[in-house]
Amino acid sequence: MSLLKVEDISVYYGDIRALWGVSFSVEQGNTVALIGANGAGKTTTLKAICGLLPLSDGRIIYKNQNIANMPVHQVVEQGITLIPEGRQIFPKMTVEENLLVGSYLRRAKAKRSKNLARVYELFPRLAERRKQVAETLSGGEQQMLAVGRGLMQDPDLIMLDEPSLGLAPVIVHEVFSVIKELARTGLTVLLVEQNVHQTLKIADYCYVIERGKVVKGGHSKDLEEDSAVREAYLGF
Amino acid sequence: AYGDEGRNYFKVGVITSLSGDLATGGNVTKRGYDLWAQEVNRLGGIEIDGKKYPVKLVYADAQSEPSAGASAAERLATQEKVDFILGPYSSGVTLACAPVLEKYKIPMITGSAESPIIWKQKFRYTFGTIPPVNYTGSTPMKTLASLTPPPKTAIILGSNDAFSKATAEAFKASAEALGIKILKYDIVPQGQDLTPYMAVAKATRPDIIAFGGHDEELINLVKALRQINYTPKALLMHYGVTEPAFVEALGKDAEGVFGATVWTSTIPTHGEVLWPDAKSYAEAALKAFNVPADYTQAGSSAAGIAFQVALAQIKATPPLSPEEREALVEALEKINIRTFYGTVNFATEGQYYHANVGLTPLTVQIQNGHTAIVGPPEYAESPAIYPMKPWNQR
Amino acid sequence: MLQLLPQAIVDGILIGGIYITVAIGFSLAYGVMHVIDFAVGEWIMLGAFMGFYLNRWLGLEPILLFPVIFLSFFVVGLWIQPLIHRVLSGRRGNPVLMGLVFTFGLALMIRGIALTVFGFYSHSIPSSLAQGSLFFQVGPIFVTIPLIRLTGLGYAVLVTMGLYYILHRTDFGLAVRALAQHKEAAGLMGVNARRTGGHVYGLYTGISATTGALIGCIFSISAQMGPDYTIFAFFVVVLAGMGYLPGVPWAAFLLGFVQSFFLIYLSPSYTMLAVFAALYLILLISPKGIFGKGV
Amino acid sequence: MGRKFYASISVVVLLFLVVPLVVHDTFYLRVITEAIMWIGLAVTWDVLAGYTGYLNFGHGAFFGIGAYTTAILMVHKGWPFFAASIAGGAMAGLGALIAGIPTLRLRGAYFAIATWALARAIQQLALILDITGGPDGMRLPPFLQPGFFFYVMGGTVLIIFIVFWYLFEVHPFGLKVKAIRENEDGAMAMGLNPARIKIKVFIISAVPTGIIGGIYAYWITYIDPSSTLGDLVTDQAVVMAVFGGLGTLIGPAIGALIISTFKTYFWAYLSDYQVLYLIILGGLIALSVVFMPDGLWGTVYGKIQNARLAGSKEKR
Amino acid sequence: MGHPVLNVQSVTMAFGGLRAVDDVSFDVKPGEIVGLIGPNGAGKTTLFNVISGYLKPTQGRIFFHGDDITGKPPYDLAKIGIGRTFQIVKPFAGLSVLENVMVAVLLKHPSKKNAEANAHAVLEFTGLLDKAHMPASSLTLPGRKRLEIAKALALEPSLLLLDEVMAGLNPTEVKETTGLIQQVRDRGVTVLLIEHNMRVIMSLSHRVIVLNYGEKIAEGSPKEVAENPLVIKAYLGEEMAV
Ligand SMILES: Nc1ncnc2c1ncn2[C@@H]1O[C@H](COP(=O)(O)OP(=O)(O)OP(=O)(O)O)[C@@H](O)[C@H]1O
Ligand SMILES: Nc1ncnc2c1ncn2[C@@H]1O[C@H](COP(=O)(O)OP(=O)(O)OP(=O)(O)O)[C@@H](O)[C@H]1O
Ligand SMILES: [Mg+2]
Ligand SMILES: [Mg+2]
Repeated sequence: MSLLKVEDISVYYGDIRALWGVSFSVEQGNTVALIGANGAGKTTTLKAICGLLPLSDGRIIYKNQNIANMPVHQVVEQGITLIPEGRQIFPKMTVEENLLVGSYLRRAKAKRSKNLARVYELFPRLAERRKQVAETLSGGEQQMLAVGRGLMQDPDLIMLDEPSLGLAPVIVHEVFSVIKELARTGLTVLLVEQNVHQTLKIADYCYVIERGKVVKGGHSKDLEEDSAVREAYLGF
Repeated sequence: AYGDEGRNYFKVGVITSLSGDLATGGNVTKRGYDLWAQEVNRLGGIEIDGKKYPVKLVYADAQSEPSAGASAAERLATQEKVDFILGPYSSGVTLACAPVLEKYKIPMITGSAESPIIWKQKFRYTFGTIPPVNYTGSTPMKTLASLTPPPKTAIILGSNDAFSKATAEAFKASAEALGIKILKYDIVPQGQDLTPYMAVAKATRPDIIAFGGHDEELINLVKALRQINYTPKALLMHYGVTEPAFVEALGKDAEGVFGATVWTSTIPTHGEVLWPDAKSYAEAALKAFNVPADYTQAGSSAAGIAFQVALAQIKATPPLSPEEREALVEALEKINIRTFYGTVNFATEGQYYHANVGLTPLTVQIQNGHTAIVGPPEYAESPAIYPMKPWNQR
Repeated sequence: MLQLLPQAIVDGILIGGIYITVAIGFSLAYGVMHVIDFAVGEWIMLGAFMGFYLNRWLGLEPILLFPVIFLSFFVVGLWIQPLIHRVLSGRRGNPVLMGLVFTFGLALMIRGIALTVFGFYSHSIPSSLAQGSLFFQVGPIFVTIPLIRLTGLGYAVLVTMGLYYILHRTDFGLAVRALAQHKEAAGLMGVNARRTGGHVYGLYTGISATTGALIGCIFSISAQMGPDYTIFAFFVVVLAGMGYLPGVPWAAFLLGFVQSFFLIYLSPSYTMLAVFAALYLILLISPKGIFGKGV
Repeated sequence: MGRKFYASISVVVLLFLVVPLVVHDTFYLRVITEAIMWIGLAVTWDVLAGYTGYLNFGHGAFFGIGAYTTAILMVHKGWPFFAASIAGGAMAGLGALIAGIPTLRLRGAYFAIATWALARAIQQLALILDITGGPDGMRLPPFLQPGFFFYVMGGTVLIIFIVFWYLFEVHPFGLKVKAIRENEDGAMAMGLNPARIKIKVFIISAVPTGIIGGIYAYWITYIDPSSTLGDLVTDQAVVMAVFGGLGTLIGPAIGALIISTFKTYFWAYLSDYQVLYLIILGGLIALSVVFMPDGLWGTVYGKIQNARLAGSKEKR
Repeated sequence: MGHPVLNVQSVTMAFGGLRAVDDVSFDVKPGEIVGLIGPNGAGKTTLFNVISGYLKPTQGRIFFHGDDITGKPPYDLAKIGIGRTFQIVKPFAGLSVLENVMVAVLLKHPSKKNAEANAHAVLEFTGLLDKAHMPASSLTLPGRKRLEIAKALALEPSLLLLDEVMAGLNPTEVKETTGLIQQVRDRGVTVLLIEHNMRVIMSLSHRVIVLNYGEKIAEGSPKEVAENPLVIKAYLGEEMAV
C-alpha cells in the first residue's frame, strides 16, 4: 500500500498556474525520484505536499489521511520531512542547535538523544563541528547539516530537493551514498535531482514532470533505457 | 450690509486646539468660552440698548498646528462670517491666526496665550486677557525674597518651549534684580529627565529651585527631588501648580510648592458683569463641567465678558458691520472693567500691547491640597510656609 | 568637577536601566517578526494606566501588580499578533514599511482611545520605593541612588536574564530563534509561526506594559506619553543592532551616559541634540549597531 | 501612453487654472492649497521610498530647512520671496547631499531611524539657535493672498509631478533607480553606482520639499520648530503615500488628497469629536494596510488590470 | 597586444583570521575559457568578488588588459568590460525579465529605444525571449541563472566571470548552456568559469585552475588537472577520477 499518494494536485502562484493536476504515489520503503526540466514544478510539488503552498485542487493522501492544505507544522508532525532546496539552515545557530531544532516536533522530542547520536554517527564531520556557527560551514557541510536536521525529525518519509546542488564532486558522491544509506535503513525517500545519472542509479522508481504534469513514470531502469528520457534529461 | 441678514444673535468664532500636543490646554479654554456663552444665554443674551442678543459659538480646531489655526481663522472669517473670535490656546497658533484676522478685520481675544512674543507683534485686532509671563513672573520671586530667612541662592531652569523659556527668563531677571545669587541657569530640552541634574545640583544646596515647564514636567521635577531626597527652601513653578492634576498626582509631595498665577477660586475680586466674584464662578464651573476651574478657564470666560461689555458700550447689534468691528476694537482698547477674574484693561502701547495689564499677579502655594494665595501681601490669604518641609517629614 | 564623576556614572546606569526594559521586548519582537512597532510607547502607556488604576483601587505597591499587568498584556499581545502576522506576510509591498505603518495606525487608535478614557491630565503612581534614596559620601565625592530607579535597574536585569534563559535554555526559545533566522525552515521543523509569533508578541507587550507601570512610579504619566518612549525604544534598539538582544543593555547604558554626562558636565540644552547626534554618528561608523550584529 | 499622458496633464493644468475662478471661497482655496501641498510632500517622499526602497523618516526636515531658509533670508536679509524659496530648496538639497552620503549606506530600518534621528537633531538645533528664534519661532511679512498661494503651490507641485513623471517613468533613469531598489549588488555589476544614484534621488526628493517648505512659511506667515520640524510632516506624508499606494506617483497623490480632505472636513465640522479623529484615522491606516497592502491606487489599478486580463482571456 | 586579459598577482583575501584566498596568481589570455574549480569553501567565489571589485584584496594586484584595476568599484569595472554572474543570483525581482536586461544594456546603449531592441536580441540569444514580460521573481532558480548570464552578456563585456551557472540544470539543459558559452566565446569574449560539473569543465575549458583552502593547488589542461592526485584527493574523489 502506498505511503503517499498525490492525486491530481494543482497549485497557483498568484495568477500563474504551476501545477496542472500532478499525480503519483510513493510506496513504503521505496526511493522515488522526480525529474524534469527546470521550472517543471518539482519544487512546487514538494512544497505543496508539505503544506508550504496552498493547493487549489487535488488530494494528498498520506497514511490513509488527506493532508491537503494542512498547515506545515502539522504535516511535519505526521512524519513528512522536507530538506529544502538551498539548505535553509539557521545561520546564526551552532550545528548542534540546528539539529536540536530538528527535534522540536512532538514525535521526535523523546528520541532526541538517540537521533542525535545517529546523525553524528552518520556524519562524523558534523560531530567535529557541533559548536561551530552554521553559516561558517562549507557548502557541503551545510548540506549534511540540512539532511541531519531532517533526520532529527524522525521522519517516515524524507523528501530531498536537489541535495547535490552546488557541491563538489567528492561531496556529491557522499550525499548520494548517504541517501542510499537512508533508504537501506528503511526510510522512504522522495528525491528531486538534476543529477539524473546518479539519481536513476539509486532510485527504485521515477516520475518525469513536464510543465506541471507527470508525463511518465516507471522503474528507474526502464526509464534509463527510454530514448525520450535519455534525450531530454540525460543529454544523450 | 454684512453676512446673514437679520441675524439676531452674535456669532462667535472659537479657535482652539482641541487636539494635538496642546489639547489639554485647548480643552480648558473651550470650557471657559462655553461657560461664558452658557451664562450669557441663560440670562437671555448680551444686552444691547435694552434688547438681548444671545451668542452662538462656532468652533474651529487648530489641532495645535499654526497652519490649521490659520485655516480655522480663514473659515470663521469667510464662511461663518463670525462677529468676533475667542482665540487659541497657544502662542504659535495665535501668531498664525492673527494676520488672517488682521486682513479680515475681525477682533479676537485670547484667554490663554501667554507668551510675550505675541504682544511684541502689535496686532491691532488681537487682545489677550491673560498677561504675558514676563509680566507675571516677577511677583513670586518678590514674595520669596520677603520671607525669612531670605533665600540667597537659586537654580533656575526652563523647558525649551516658548512659554517655559520666557518663564525662566522672567524668574531669572527678577532674581537678579532682587540680589538672589543664581547658581545655575539652564534651558533644557522638553521632557528631559532632570534627576541627574538635580542629584548634582543638590551639592550646591540652593535655597530656591525655580522651574518653567508644563504640567508633566513639573510633576517629574518634584518626583525627581523626592527621589534624591533634596528639599530646597522653596520650590517655585509657574501656573502649572494650580492645575488640579498637580496636586492629585503628587499628593503630599505637592505641599509647599510655590507657583504664580493671576487667578484662583479664592481671589477676592468683584465682578460687574455675570459672576459677582471668583467663588461664584468657580462654583458655576464645577457645576457645569465637574472639573475645578483654573486661571486659563477663568481668563477665557473673561475674554467673553470683555467682548460683551465693549459691544454694549458701542451699542452694536448683530451681525456686526466692518465699521462696528472697528468700533469694537477701539472700545476694547479703552475698556477698564472689573470682573470675577479681576480687572480687564488692555495696554495700548509698549511690549504688552493689547495684553491685559489690569490684573495683579499672585504668588500661590499648595497648602493642604489647595492653592493658597501667599502674596503680594494685600491679596495674601495665608502666610507662606517657608522653608519647605523636608519630604520625609510629611 | 571630578567629584561629580561617580554620580554621572551611576545616573547613566540608572537611566539606562529604564531604557533596557523599554526596548528589550521591542527588540525581541523585531528580531523574530521583523516588525518595527510604533505602538511600543502605547503599550507602555497602557501598562502605566493599568498600574495607576490598580494601585488606586487595591492600594497595593505597584511592583506587586507586575504579574497581573504582564499577564493581561500578554493576552492583548496574543490578540493583536495575528493582524501583524497578516500584514507582514503579505505577498506584495515592503513588509518593513507595512508593519511600521500598521502599528503607526494602531498607535494612533490606542492613543485616541486612551485620551477618551483616561483624559488629558498627567498622573503619577505612588510607590513607597519612590520616597527614598541611598546616599554615599566619601570626602567631596558623593553619590545619590534613588531606590525606585535601583528597582528599575533590578527589574531590567531580571527581564534580561529571564529572556536569555527562555531563548537559550528552552525549546520554546529554540523555536523562537529558528523562526527569527529562517521562517520557512522553522515551519518545516514544526514551528507554528503564528502561535510562536503570538507568544513572542505577548512577551513583548507584557514586558512593555510592566515597564509602563514602573515608569509611572518614577515619572508622571499621561495618555499622550507614548511617543516619547517609542523614540527611546527605537533609539536603543538601533544602537544595539536591531533584533540583537545582548546589545540592548549596552546601548541603553550608552544612551544613559550621554544624557547624564551632558546634563552634568556640558550644557543641558544640548542633551537631546547630543543624543540624536550620537545615534547618527554611531550608525555611520557601524551601520548595524554598536556591535555590528543587527539584522 | 504618451498621448494619454499629455492629455491627462492638460486636463489637470486646465482644472488647476480655473479653480480660483470657480472657488471664490478663500477657505476652500486654502484647503485646496493645503491638499496640494500634501500631494507634493507625499509624492516627494515616495520617490525615495517607492523608487529606491529607502524610507526617509526625516522628510519633514527638508520641509523645515526650506521653511527656515526662506524665513531667514526674507526677514534678516530682505530677499524677495521667490528667490528665498528657491534658496530654501537649494539648502534642502544641500542638506540631502550632506546627510545622504553617510546615511544612504544604511539599509532598511536603520536608514529610517537614522534619518528620523537626524531630523530630530535639526529640530533641536532650531530650538537652540538664535537666528531661528528658538522655540519662539519666526514670523514672516504677511502676504495674505490665497489665490497667489494657490497658484504658487499648485504650480510648483504640478512641475514637480511632471518632472518626476518624466524622470522616473519615461527616462531610463527610473529603470536604473528601480534596479538599485531591487538589488544593489546586482546593480553594481550592471555598471550602476548605487551611491551616486541614490544621492541623486535623495536630492531630487529634497529640493522640491524645501521649496514647498518655503512656500508654506510665507503662506502661513509663522513657523516654529514643532510645526515645521516636528514629526508631523513626515508622518502624514508617509501615511498618505502608503494609503494611496507606494512606488507610483499617482497613488501618493490620491492618498494625500483623500486624507487631507478628510482631515480638513473632520476638523472643520466635527471638531467636537476630536479624539474620535485619532481613532478613525488610526483605524483607517491600520485597516488599509491589512486589506489593501498595495494602497488604494495599487489595489484599484490591480483590479482593473485583472479585469482586463480576464476580459482578454475570454475573447481568446 | 601581448597583455593577458586578466592578470592576477599574488592575491590574498583575508576575513579576520581566515585567508579565503591565499596568494593566488594566474593569467587569462584573450579568447580563452578558463575553469576554476575546488571544493566548497575553497575561495572561488571570493576570488570572483575580488576580481569584479566587490572585495578589496588584502594583498596583491589585479590587471585587466594591462591596467591595474585593484580596488576599483564594481560599476567602474562593468564599464570597462568585466561582466559577472552571481552564484547566489541577484535578479531585480520586481522588474520584468526584459527590464532586467535593459538595465544592463543601458550601459552601452543609453537611449531607451536602442536599449529595448538590444535587450530583445540578448534575450533571444539566451533563450529567455518567451519570458520577457514576466516578472523576474517568477523564474525558477535555473531560469534566474540564465537571466544572470543574459544580464552579464548585455554589458558586452570582454571578460565574463560565470559562477556556477549550470548548477541545478539537468544534463540536457547543461548541454544547451555549454553551447551558449561556446558561442559567447566565439564572439570574442574571454570566459572565467566556476563549475562543479566536471563534464562541463572538461568539455569547455582550455585550462583549469584548482583552489583548495584558498591556495592554488594545480593549474593545467583539463586532463592534467583531472589526473593530478592532489586534485583527486581534495576535490574529485576516487570514484570520479578519470
Ligand atoms: N514564487 C513564484 N512566483 C511565481 N511563479 C513561480 C514561483 N516559484 C515558481 N514559479 C513558477 O512555477 C513553475 C514551477 O517551478 P518549480 O520551482 O516547482 O520548478 P522546479 O521543477 O523545481 O524547477 P528547478 O529545477 O528549476 O528547481 C515555474 O514555471 C516557475 O516559473
Ligand atoms: N564576507 C565573508 N566574511 C567571512 N568569511 C567569508 C566571507 N565570504 C566568504 N567567506 C568564507 O571564505 C571561504 C571561501 O568562500 P567562497 O564562497 O569563496 O567559497 P567557494 O569556493 O565559492 O565555495 P562553493 O563552491 O561552495 O561556492 C568560506 O569559508 C567562506 O565561509
Ligand atoms: Mg526546484
Ligand atoms: Mg562559490
